[in-house]
Amino acid sequence: MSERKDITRRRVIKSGAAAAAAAGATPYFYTRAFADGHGYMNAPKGDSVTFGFNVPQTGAYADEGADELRAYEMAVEHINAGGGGMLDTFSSKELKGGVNGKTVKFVTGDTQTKSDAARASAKRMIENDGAIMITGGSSSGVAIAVQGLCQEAGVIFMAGLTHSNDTTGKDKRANGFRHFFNTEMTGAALGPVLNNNYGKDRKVYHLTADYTWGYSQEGSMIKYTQPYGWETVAAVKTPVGAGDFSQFITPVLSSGADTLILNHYGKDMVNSLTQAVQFGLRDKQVNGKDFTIVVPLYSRLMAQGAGENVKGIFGSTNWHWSLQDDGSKAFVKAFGTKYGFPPSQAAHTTYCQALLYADACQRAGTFKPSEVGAALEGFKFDGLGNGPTEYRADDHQCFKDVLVVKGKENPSSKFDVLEVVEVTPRAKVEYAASLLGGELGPYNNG
Amino acid sequence: MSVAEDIANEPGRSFERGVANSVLHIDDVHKSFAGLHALSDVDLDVRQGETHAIIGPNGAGKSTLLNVCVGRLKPDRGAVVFDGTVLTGKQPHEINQLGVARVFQTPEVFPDLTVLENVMVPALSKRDGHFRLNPFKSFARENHIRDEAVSVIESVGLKAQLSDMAAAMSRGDKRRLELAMGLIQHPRLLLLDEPTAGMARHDTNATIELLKQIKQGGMTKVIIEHDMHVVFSLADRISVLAGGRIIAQGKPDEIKNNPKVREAYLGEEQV
Amino acid sequence: MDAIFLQVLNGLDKGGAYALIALGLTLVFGTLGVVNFAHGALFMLGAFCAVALERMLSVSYERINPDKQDFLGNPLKEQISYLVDWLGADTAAFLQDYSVPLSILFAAIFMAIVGIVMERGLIKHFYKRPHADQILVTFGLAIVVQELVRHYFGANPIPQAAPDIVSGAANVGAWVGLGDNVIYPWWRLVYFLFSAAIIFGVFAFLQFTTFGMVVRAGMQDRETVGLLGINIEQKFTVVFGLAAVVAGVAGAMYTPVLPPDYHMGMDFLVLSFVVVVVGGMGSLGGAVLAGFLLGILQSFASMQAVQELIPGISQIIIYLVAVIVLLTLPRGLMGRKGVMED
Amino acid sequence: MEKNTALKDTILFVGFAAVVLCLPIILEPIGANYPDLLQKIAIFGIFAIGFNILFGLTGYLSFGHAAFIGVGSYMTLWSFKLLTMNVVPAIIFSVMLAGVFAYLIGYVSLRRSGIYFSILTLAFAQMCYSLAYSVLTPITNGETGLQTRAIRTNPETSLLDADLRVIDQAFGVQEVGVPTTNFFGMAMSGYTGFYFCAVLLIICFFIAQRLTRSNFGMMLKAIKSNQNRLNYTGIHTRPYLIAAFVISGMYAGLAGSLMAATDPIAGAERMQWTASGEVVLMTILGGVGTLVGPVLGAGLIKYAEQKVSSWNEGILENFFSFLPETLQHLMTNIGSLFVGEGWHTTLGLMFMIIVIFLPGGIMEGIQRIANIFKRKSGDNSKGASAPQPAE
Repeated sequence: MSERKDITRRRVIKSGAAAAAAAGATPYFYTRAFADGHGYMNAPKGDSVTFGFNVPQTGAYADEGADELRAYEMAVEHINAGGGGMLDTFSSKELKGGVNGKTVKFVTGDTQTKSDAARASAKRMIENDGAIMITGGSSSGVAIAVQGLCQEAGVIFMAGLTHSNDTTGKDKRANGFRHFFNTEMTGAALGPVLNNNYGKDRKVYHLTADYTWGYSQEGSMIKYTQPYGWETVAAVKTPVGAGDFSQFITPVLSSGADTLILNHYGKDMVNSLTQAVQFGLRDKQVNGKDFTIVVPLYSRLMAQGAGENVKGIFGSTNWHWSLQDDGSKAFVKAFGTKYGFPPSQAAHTTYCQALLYADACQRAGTFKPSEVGAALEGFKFDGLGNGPTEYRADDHQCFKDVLVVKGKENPSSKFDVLEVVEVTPRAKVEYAASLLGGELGPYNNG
Repeated sequence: MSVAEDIANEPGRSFERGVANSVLHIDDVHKSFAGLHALSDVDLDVRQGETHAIIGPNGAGKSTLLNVCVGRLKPDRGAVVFDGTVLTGKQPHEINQLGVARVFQTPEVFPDLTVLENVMVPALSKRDGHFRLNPFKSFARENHIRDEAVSVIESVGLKAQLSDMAAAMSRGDKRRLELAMGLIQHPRLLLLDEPTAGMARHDTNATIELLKQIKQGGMTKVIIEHDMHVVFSLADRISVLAGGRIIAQGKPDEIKNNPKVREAYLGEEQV
Repeated sequence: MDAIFLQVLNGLDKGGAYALIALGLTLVFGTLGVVNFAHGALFMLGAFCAVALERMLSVSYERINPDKQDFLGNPLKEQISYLVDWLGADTAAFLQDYSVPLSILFAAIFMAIVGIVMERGLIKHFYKRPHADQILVTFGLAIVVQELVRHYFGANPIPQAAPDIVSGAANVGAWVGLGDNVIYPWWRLVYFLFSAAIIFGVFAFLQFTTFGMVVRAGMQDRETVGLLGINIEQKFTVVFGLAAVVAGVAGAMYTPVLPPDYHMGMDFLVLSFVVVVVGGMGSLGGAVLAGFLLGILQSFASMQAVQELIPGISQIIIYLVAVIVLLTLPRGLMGRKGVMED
Repeated sequence: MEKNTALKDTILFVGFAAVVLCLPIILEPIGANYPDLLQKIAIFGIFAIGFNILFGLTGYLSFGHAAFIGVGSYMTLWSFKLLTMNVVPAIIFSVMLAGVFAYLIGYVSLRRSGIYFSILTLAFAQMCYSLAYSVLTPITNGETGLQTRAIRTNPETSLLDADLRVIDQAFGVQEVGVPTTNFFGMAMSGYTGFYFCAVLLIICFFIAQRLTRSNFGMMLKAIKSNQNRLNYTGIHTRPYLIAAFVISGMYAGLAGSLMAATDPIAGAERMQWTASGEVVLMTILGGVGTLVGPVLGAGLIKYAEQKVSSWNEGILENFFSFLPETLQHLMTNIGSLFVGEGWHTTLGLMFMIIVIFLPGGIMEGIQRIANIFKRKSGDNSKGASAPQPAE
């Protein structure tokens, strides 16, 4: 594992005469960014270090992006103060005000939930603002795109809300780390719970968002419900942002299915769920069973949008503010006091990522990506709201308990839409890193 | 097989290719709009080098006839033959490339181009014919064509406005520009649709003089005109259209004295 | 059979929405000659009229309830609606239940004002400008409007409930002699009837009033109407206002079907242009016809049997139809020559 | 007169080239002198110049040019994956393929004019986008986008997840991890990437300038002015229109290729109608039909997207720190409506203001300022800026 470290981008292609031309032609500008540092990209000078928060500020996920940004700002406050929020409950006690003796500053950018825009804004933060790491995002396509960029540029990427297997599967990169869970874990956690609640041998109709995450989620749900005799009647792809899903919902009525799994997220989830309920699906009886709907990945912010319709519907989530462990309570208190409402799972995962990164730098004693990465690899920690957690070295994915939730029947406030049904222990959702393929490759220090 | 050949080869029909030294031969052309006969049984020959005027009251079908000639309208029956080539069914640009140019009744210039450019464009199309793409052939270096365009513009009396935008010109000036655009192509047949409408008497006379000069160059012209002063100054022969039919044809003197023509024009125009 | 019947219903429902949006767009094209890229934003504003009314009906004050706790463990601040205090719980609940239908009135008034202000303040200066300028200025306006909405309402969709009485699904199958599986949401049936009524109303207005006559004449030949000395400017303002109102009420009524978010205008913009063009620029009948046609085709293309036959067809059907129609019928289904061809 | 035009053109060209090459210095005061933004300005400049050849000269408003960007990007990525990381073959293939696509789409769409043409191009581009996003995932890698990978070691791995690079392999290039794109060894990222794009921008500008001044360009202008008349003048306009469409499509293909060359990823969203709309806005904002305008428009919009969006409340508070605290908060609140997450508002307002007050775009503004200076220096004998009378 050690030989994949410390390889810089300058050892790229050597092709005969071309290399000679390159040696003469590489201009001054190109090397400037890291020539005067300590051998890595954007090595901090002076008494501050800059983090880059790359979140959707416009587009469909703007509200989640705004929540992520709030969490980041709070994380920076806590890191600089050396305490507060979950930093007090975090098992690692290295951070005592600043990181490696430097104050943390931050810059922000708008991903627009578009890969191109996200990469452009990440590049700006790296090239123009001297960001030492990039974190954030609210969709897998963007996360994978930015992760690839950070690998090329030689900075660490701490993924935000990204649920696709690929982020730490076939698209994993050495410089990228993910705290959030993925479709594989969702399937593994949901399968048994669905069986316990709805019984064996159901006929399932999948509506799947027509893009990578949708396929991945559909695959996991089929894989983990099959052992219980759940049979797929049909799996229909729906265009992203379809708005009106009625033409996809009506065939469900006559298909003989008794379960509808909506592999949708965000706006699509709100729309398809609202409309499915309107079509009276939940009041129906098919094959002598009550018709049920499942939403594999919940977002509380979005579930608020689906209003009444989420009641009693199962799904999974990375974290929920109603958890009663010390870490979660401390985080909700700090966030709620500052902003007046409880944090979302997006806010939670990004807060954790900022803290974990800062802590790893402190423990490594440097900001050099390869060494920070080594400090994160295999790092076991607790007190960040998810119980004992480990950053697996093989794929840079966090392994922790998964929450199975369902829509609350009697919410006490507009934030109180989900209730935790079961905490599926880590052991049950863990899989071999080789299952999802991909190569981490070497670290790039810029 | 092109539409033109299609029509020419229609079974049971043969086109007379016209009388001797006929340049434009209109053969039994019919055209109706929604049951209204705009043109019926129109037969017409225009001879080489002559100036042929088509006159008639409003709504007689003069403009329709011209539109059939240049390919804007397709006749229901019959054909137009130019110098042995059937024009019917050909595209407007093909007809122009054969040597038929048209001066429009309502000025159809290029409003966003200068006067000079307006005249150079037809000249270029005459010279180059089909599609050309050569980014290094600069328009500004077309000295030969520019010189010629300038002289034609001068001859229609627009020299002072050489680099003005056509959009900004008066209606009368636009008509003269139209004329220049037609003339620069040196067409074998020039179709003029009321070339002097909207001009002051003074300008009309200038135009008449200009057209007379061109006549010496041997260009065949068909002219549609309301202004009898213009008609009788220029025409070698005259055809009279009324109700979509040709009611008379002949030399100016014959037409002047034709009772049918007088009847058709009664209350319409002063002869 | 059941499936096909339901897809026809879906198509009619979608078609109703498409037709309502396209109607105003084509009316503005036809009479004012303006390409209005802000028309989608008007639809979105209408939808947010419903949200705003719902918010207004539940304006409340806080009362601390020491018995309960909020998420931070502090005493809960209960929200007490003013409406409940003033009108009693029953009336308040009734009004809140009917907030979406009530919002039609609110949207109609609000959108009429928006439409008139927009036309007087901005659009009228662009009648004679090139289409490109019209596109740029209305697109800019659409962005500003939607950002303002986002600033006040956030980016997430805000669902609106239909009144209880029409919130379930109707057993349509029983009415027409099909199986029990043929059920359809009441609100969607209401929406279809509503859109039919509005379309009928607009046509009647244009057909049977003097005002409508002038507008129709204007759509035929704008110059002539101007020459008639009719005060055409004032008429134009009313036409634009009418288009805004139609888009607005269409948006307000659509909220129970599609939870509104600030971006829905842009989502519908391209679609509505396709509908208008397929119908034929400036043709009211064409817009309605194309709206329903595309709605129904889109529904059928989404059926699994069709998708298996031609993968991806549900994604492109609208555009495919647009291409085929425009290549076979140069001016759309019912377009006239010379409109918007330069 | 002809010499005068030629001289003016030369001055314009040299000036343009000089400004482009000095952009890193010129843009320093506004904090825009970092490679990515500079590259984007150059790339979108190329896109806009090409778009202007179609829209500015012929008046045909295409709403589907983003499709060619996408085609160029995907082709470039496949060249990187299959052949070599050298950008030269990638660019050549991309421009050619974009040309083929443009010919096919143009051939069909140009059967109609006006808004019908716009909708046809929009429909084709949206179909490309939708298919690339979903059904064509085996070629495009769908939402995730196509990326370069390490050399394939296991023949069963999909080509989406591993590369062949036969040419590089044949030359025995040693690769560690995923290699970067290069131009005969010069990396395409950073400032070298910008200069590479800048040189291509200057070449593209030169070609566009020659085209505009050529007979061909004059015919295109005549088409815009009065296509019908041109038909009666003996010109078959269709080949001219198709040629203009294909040329501008190839410009777009080049821009797409450069996007992928400087940043090796290709995603479907580049083909969405909003991307086509963006170039329309750039062109109109800068000045339709002018040579420099589209590049200015491209730069302005990219600057807004990159920089204005990054001015968050912290930066605003710093900016207004000279004010008393209450006023500082007020100004920060007002300011945050327009920058940071509110940057779209600024963009929308900019469109409106420019089109209301400067119908000819930024170039008209520059012209007006120039006229004021001319007049001040005494050269007011001619009413050069007198408005043209309306029809």
